[in-house]
Amino acid sequence: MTASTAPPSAPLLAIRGLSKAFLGVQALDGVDFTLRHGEIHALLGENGAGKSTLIKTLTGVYQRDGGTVALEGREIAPRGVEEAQRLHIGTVYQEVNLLPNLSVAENLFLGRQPMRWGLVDRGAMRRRARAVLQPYGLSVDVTAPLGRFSVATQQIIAIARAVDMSAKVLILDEPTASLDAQEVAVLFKVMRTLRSRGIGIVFVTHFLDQVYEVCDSITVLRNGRLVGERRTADLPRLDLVAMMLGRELEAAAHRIDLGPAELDSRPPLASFKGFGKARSVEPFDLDIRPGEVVALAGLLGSGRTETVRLVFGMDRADKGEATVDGRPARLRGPRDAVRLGFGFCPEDRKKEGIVGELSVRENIILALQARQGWLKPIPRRRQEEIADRFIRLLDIRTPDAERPIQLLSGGNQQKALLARWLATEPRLLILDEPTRGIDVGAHAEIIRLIERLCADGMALLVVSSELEEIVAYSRRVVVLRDRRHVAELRGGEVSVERIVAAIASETPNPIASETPNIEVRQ
Amino acid sequence: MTGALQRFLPLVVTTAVLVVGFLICAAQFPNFASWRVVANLLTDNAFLGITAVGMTFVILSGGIDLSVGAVIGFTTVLLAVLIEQGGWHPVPAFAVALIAAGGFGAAMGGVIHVFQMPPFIVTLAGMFIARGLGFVLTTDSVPINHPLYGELNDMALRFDFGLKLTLPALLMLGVVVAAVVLAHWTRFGANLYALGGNRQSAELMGVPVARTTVAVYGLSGLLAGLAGIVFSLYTGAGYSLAATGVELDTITAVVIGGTQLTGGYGYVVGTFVGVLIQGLIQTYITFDGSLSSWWTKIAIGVLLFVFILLQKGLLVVWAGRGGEPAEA
Amino acid sequence: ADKKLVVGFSQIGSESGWRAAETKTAKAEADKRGIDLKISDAQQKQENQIKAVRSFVAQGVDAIFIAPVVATGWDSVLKEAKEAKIPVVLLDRQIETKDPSLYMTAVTSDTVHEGRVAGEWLAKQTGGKCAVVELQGTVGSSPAINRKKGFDEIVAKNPGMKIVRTQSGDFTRAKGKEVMESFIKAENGGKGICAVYAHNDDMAVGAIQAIKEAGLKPGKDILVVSIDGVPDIFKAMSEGEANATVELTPNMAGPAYDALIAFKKDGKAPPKWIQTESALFTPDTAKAEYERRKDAY
Amino acid sequence: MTLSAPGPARNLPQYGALIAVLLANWLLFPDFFAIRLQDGRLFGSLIDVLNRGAPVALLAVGMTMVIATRGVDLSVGAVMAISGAIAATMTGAGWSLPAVLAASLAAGLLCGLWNGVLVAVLRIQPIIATLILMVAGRGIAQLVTEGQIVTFTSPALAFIGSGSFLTVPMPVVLTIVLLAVTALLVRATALGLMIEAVGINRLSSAGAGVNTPVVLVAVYVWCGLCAAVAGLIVTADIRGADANNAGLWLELDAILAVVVGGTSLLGGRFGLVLSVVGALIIQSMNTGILLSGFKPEFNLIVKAGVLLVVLLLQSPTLTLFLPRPRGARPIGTVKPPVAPTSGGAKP
Ligand SMILES: Nc1ncnc2c1ncn2[C@@H]1O[C@H](COP(=O)(O)OP(=O)(O)OP(=O)(O)O)[C@@H](O)[C@H]1O
Ligand SMILES: Nc1ncnc2c1ncn2[C@@H]1O[C@H](COP(=O)(O)OP(=O)(O)OP(=O)(O)O)[C@@H](O)[C@H]1O
Ligand SMILES: [Mg+2]
Ligand SMILES: [Mg+2]
Repeated sequence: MTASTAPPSAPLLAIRGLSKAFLGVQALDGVDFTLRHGEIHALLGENGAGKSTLIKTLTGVYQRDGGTVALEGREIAPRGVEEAQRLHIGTVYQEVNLLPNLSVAENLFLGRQPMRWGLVDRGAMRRRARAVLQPYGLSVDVTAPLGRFSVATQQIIAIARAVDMSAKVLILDEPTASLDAQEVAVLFKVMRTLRSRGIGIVFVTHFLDQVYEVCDSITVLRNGRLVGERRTADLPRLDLVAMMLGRELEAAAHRIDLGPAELDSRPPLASFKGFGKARSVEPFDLDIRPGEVVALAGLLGSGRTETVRLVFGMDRADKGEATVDGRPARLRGPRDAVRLGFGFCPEDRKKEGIVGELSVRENIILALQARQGWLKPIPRRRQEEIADRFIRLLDIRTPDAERPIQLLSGGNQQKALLARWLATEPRLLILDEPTRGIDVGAHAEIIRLIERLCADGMALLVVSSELEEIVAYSRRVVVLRDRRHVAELRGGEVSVERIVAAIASETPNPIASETPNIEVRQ
Repeated sequence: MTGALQRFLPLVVTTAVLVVGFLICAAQFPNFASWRVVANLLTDNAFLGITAVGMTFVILSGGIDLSVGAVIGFTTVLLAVLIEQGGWHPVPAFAVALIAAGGFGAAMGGVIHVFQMPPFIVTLAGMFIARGLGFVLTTDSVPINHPLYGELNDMALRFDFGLKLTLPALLMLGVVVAAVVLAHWTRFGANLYALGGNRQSAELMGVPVARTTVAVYGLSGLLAGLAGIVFSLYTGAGYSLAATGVELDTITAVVIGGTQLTGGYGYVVGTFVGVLIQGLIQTYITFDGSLSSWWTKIAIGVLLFVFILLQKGLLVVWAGRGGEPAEA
Repeated sequence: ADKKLVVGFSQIGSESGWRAAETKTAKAEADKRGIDLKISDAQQKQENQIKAVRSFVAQGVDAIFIAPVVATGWDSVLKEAKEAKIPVVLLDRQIETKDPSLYMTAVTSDTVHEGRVAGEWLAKQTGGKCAVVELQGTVGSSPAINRKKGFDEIVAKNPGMKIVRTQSGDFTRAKGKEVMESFIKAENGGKGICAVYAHNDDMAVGAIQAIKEAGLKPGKDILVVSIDGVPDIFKAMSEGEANATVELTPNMAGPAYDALIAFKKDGKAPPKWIQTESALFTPDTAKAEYERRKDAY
Repeated sequence: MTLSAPGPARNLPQYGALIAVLLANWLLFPDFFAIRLQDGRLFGSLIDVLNRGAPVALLAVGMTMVIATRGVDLSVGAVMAISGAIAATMTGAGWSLPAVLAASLAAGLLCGLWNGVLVAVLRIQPIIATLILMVAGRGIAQLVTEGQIVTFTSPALAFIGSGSFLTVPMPVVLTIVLLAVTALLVRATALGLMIEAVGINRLSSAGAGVNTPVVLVAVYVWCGLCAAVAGLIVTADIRGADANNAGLWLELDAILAVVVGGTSLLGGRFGLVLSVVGALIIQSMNTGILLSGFKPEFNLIVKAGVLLVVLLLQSPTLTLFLPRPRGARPIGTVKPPVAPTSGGAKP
């Protein structure tokens, strides 16, 4: 099933001894990596292991400190993305790096627009854009600005762009982080087609299932060093995890088993009646009790994110009412929510989560400080204590707490955000795609942490595309479709099959048409 | 609402504001609703419009260019010195002026990119330098008496119904049309929007950041130079203090025209309308003629405020809710 | 014609007290004669003045007054006014043009002459021996250029006179004071300075304060001569802190109206230049002059 | 970047530039550092630098925080004119000094509030929001003075401009006091952190519960107050309110001072003291030009040249070539090199 073209003697891509250091961090230390024609090659490692750095150094975003890269036997040293693209290397970087202000079509063809008579042929560009997106089952209005679409849609568009450009090498850095099962399946189909054409694919992910589903070989990094390269078939899962972590994974967390009766008897912490917003989510009822984990499941664009944004006051509901502790609550903005003891890790961490240039410490204490008000500053010593505690607790990989958070790897930023809210000891924590980009080790730890907190009475509202994850820790699942809450599964009913069934009923072609919404999130 | 209409909404709103403003003026003053006033609006604001087009590009790319007014002033002086004192023919003088202005802009773009310095500061220094060079050439105001100037000034396109488009007005219209094409039908235009949308992402998508930055400031300089030529035609003189404060006027026009100062969103046509709105405010005040210096300033401020509110208000009404891209 | 005359006046701005007084007087004189005066304030920009003139033409006024911010660049817009048969009067500054028929008359003083008057007074006062520091107006502005030119002529004639330092004080008090402070320091604590010549009174008033704060006596240790004749300089003179000023009358519009009315009545063209007086004032009359002026401003 | 480099080392470019400009002045004018006592007040070119630099330094203090929130306040010059006009007119009308000061400062606060509301509530882009007051404010100031230079003789008000406290000129004293109060206000509370957070990412900050509108309004109000104090100083200094010229174009100087001081125009980390140092660099340059005896035609070119050199020394690109303590904060770039320039910029 691999390469149909005659395999040339040299590997497609040969990286030898690649090194890259940042201020105080050796992000890559003499790493070797080999990509063959017609191969899907997983690049794995913990958060901060250096995967993204490898990719950026390879494609000329960063200038390397040492080492060589050969493409089909010829040495290359691209000095920028543009040059890498000319060498037929297409890349999807970790954070979706598209331009929200340009239309979908413009994003797809930026720098290589179809031309006619010296001018951009916009008609042809639109037609070709639709064609490029077609294999992904995405029929969006290609003239609408990209920023109007959800993160997932943007990610698919980024993938489509890279695929369309990479005649030789395709690099995907955590492309599946916010995709759901169906979309992942579509992506894999595309990847397999490319592989059969002899294209080499580098694939970074934290989902081991996906690795075993499509990858031919695996390279593992740890702390900027190469741990080893294996054929997927020769590497059992447990060994892979051990390779990544440098230790055995502790026994999987087991779910808390509070009987439904016990939980239901508790008075709800927060309850929402007829809560909704025009053009956003249909009015819904939702009760959240202390100690329970409520999950929202649904397809891309089904309104999960909108629901949790309403609950946190990020968007203002125009219908219905909220009650907290039995008293009517005002939810006119995140500040109200924070005062009520809510916390919220948003889906788009770069845009709405981190405060990039502030240090890890400041990012962690920000919400706590905001709740206390500006007049009561948290003493520096205490800030450091809090930061250090969570850095240890969540295993945030950073040289020290004073490092600007934007210099951390993606997964570690996510952990710092989680720390921001945990530091406020919230009563209700809302997580939108919480484990996005988090490695297996940390994933397990976070789930353990969440369960401990729930045992202490914290309630959790989670949006996740990982149905297994949902099933693993939630006792109640609300299923959304077309921005409507359509079903609720409780206790024993919670299973992947039931969720899928609820999502799928009456939905002919789930991701076929995501229409851009008029609304713009502020 | 369809996507297209929604995207052009700011533009539609701005134009509506212009039309409503014109109707109000016409209702208030006799002689206002005349082709002469319309022609004046175009001719008098030609240099501003041309400069503002360049500024629109710079702002779209996420930058700003404070040097344009000074470049206009310098260009007029350079032309006057070359033609009157150096005995040059205006045409080669125009060429030299355009090259100098464009080169100056490109140099600023180079500094901005290579040294990663904020455009605000680099172009502010550019403004000092351009004014300073003007002073060094001559502090006097120098009349330009070349016959070609007279001929160019008499050139105009006359329409039967009474509209007379002078050369400056035609130049401005031409620049606007060319700019629309440049912005929306060339790769350079797309790169500009990309750069303004998010510099980092643009770079990761392979946009040639260096080249685009240098080119956009070069273009702005070039257009400021062209505006300088128009200005020197308009006044028939060179003067180192000419066009002071034009940078703020152009920025205002660009923003009234619906372009975001943060870059990435906006239209050249909007800027053109913005320039006309500003011209309309001035014409209104002149027609009224009763305002003292200070009331003039207050009135300009208040009208600016009203226009901006009107724009925001209409956007909210028509789009249902703030149709602007979220600021971040 | 019985219809009220409508005059459009393109004023430079209100950058100084003198300018505001000119506008005020223009209005008062218009009211006296029953003229409808439309004023457009150009905020110190020529392009705004040109726009205003073109608007006046579009409006169809009976006459246009211009206080030109700069001497050049008026030909084409004046041609339009001429085509529309609207007479133009220049106030307080002349323009440079090849075609004097473009305007009817100019009511101005002679700014080069003002510089000369100030220089002559100083030469006489010091017996032609004096180290002068000069506070220039805004670089490139025509009064600054001309007032410097006139003064320089006199300096050139007196070998004992020398301009030891010259800098721009932008016609403002604050800058006048700042520049004078540094002059005093640069010239040996002010001991090397015999007189200060300021292109306008405002800068002179600023300079006087700087001299006082340096522990010197303005008007005695350092002579102060300036141009314009605004009330504050008369006050300073009456207190012995300034020595001379050359008046520039703010009533430029009055003579212009008269010429215009005469022209409208019987088509009599006025002379091309109605020159206002550039009278020199010294401390003897300062008190009375101050009282006379303080309300006109 | 804000790695924990030791304070002074991080600020090397600013202090270095200040010292270099002062030394250059000294070379041009040997008596530059000479200071004597004159009427119980320090007197000398160096004192002039501090004294004349005070208004811009004050503006820079307020402007720093506005810029830290990713805004800019173009109206400060006009606010100076308003506060000065009110002070001079009221003093002329016989009001007592406390009433005059209260009214002027209140005017400044009000102007700041207006700007803040436009930016934070109506969400108008700061440049344009404050441009409105920049234009109209000067008109308001002239309305108060009716276009005249309103002079006064009250020694009490004049004291603010030319008096002294322990031989130090009052403008300098006021600047130091306001700088200290401001520093205390932002650094002894959590306000500084919130200002930076809002400037870097308004959405994230709001999401973390920061009261972004209040933070924004607060910085504009404070900036208005600083401008009002600066306006009082220049009015008191010349014993008159020159509504048309007071503070004219000083907003550009203030912005320049902030940027020279190393605060990025794209918001985020700010340094109050460094902004004041920036203001002093600019003023030393101006004073140097005045002392040098160059023709005024060259003022602008000299100024631009010196500025470019000062800024280039801080450029992140040049720091790659120059030995520099680790973590020194380059001005100008805004973001740390998450995605450093590819292409030609690299050595
Ligand atoms: N621009 C930068 N400046 C400084 N340090 C950086 C920069 N980019 C990455 N690092 C550091 O380099 C190390 C490797 O980061 P990298 O982003 O490559 O990790 P990763 O393997 O992609 O992790 P994740 O799975 O979380 O995405 C981390 O310690 C990170 O903090
Ligand atoms: N920033 C945005 N501005 C406007 N509309 C948006 C934005 N983000 C998402 N939408 C739209 O809102 C609708 C609901 O999206 P939402 O993000 O709530 O879905 P979701 O179920 O959370 O799915 P996802 O997995 O994509 O997050 C979608 O149609 C989407 O296109
Ligand atoms: Mg990564
Ligand atoms: Mg979502």
